[in-house]
Amino acid sequence: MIEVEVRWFAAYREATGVEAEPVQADAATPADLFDILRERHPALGSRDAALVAVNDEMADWEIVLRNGDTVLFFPPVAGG
Amino acid sequence: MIEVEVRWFAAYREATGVEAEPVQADAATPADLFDILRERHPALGSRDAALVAVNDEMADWEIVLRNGDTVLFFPPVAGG
Amino acid sequence: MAESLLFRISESPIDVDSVRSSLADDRCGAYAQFEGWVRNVNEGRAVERLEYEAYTPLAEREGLKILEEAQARFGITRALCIHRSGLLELGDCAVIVGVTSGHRDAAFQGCRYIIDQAKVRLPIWKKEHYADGASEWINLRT
Amino acid sequence: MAESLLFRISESPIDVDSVRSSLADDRCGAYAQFEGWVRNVNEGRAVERLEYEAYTPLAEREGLKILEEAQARFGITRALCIHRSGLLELGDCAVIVGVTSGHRDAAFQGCRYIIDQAKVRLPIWKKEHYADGASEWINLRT
Repeated sequence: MIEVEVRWFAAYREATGVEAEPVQADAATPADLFDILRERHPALGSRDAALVAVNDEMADWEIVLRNGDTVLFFPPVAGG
Repeated sequence: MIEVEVRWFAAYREATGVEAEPVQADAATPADLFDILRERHPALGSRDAALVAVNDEMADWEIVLRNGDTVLFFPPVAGG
Repeated sequence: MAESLLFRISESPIDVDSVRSSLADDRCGAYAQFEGWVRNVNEGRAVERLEYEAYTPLAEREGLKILEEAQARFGITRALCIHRSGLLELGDCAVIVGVTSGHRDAAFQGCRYIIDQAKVRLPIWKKEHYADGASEWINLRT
Repeated sequence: MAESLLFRISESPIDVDSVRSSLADDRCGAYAQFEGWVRNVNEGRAVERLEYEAYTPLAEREGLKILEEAQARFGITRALCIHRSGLLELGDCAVIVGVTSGHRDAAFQGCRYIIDQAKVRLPIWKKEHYADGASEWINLRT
């Protein structure tokens, strides 16, 4: 079980209805964490093409999270 | 034998020392004409990459010249 | 030279003339500039205005990385990119890229690389507001 | 539209800002601009100023053809090209190309096509004046 701060941006903020939330979860990686939070916020949809940052650094979905991390979930960008 | 007006530009004007000259020559085409005039102005050099216009239209080196034509000889352009 | 590359998120209108003049450089024979403008239609829907949301700390850091990559790959001399955040009206400049180099090949390639990468890698999102009152986050990658 | 394409030889300095603003268009999401600047060195020689000689009637006619070709090939919306003639100092803008289109692919490709063709097809010649007092007509094609 870890404790992290989660921040949602753009379409994700509108899907979850919150800008930031403290989360306690049994999540080893950002990928785990997103999947767990999708149960709480079903409007999130899949994380295809989404990006994640940890403590203001772009991160891999499979890195190991630590207590106190801030996890930023970025919906897919416009691309055009 | 045809009578044409010849105009020289940029490096060609400096090589010939004239901007324009009336020419009587036994030349069927701009290519013929240039080769004949190179004898008069040896500093002209080859016409590789040079362009020619007749009566203000870009022209092929092998078109047939007519009396009264104005023939513009353009040295190679900078390209860069 | 650190000052030869600059990436910024701007909440206020982009001063296009100053972008170009800030890049003036006697060593450079070529300058390429790209701008993205807010257009009045997207995929058939009449657009009235746009909204960009950026996560500035990371966008500026990642944006600078893109400029550094362009310099390493193409040997450009200087590059500047400014991307808007906030509300934009039709015709507004949403993003500008300016690149200088000795010759034009590098300037074109560097400019293209920067805008292409910026569009897919930066935490910047676009919301379109339509003439019919609806609005939508735009996402071309899914 | 005839007014959507414009090619000019200019004996006076190019007003860069007005080039861009004259192309503003709500239908266009992309604007690409290229400029050739007078640089202080060419192939190792210190350049002090440049001189462009143009045969204007034909350069403007052939220049417009290039713009029409770019519009036909790439579907660009508007294009403008101005090339200087006369004496230019270091840093001066010798040529500018501005292109608008719906999306950036066409804008980049059209802009590149126009400058590449302009460099090889137009009756415009460049003479470099060097710091050592010498001068030379430049000709990269032979």
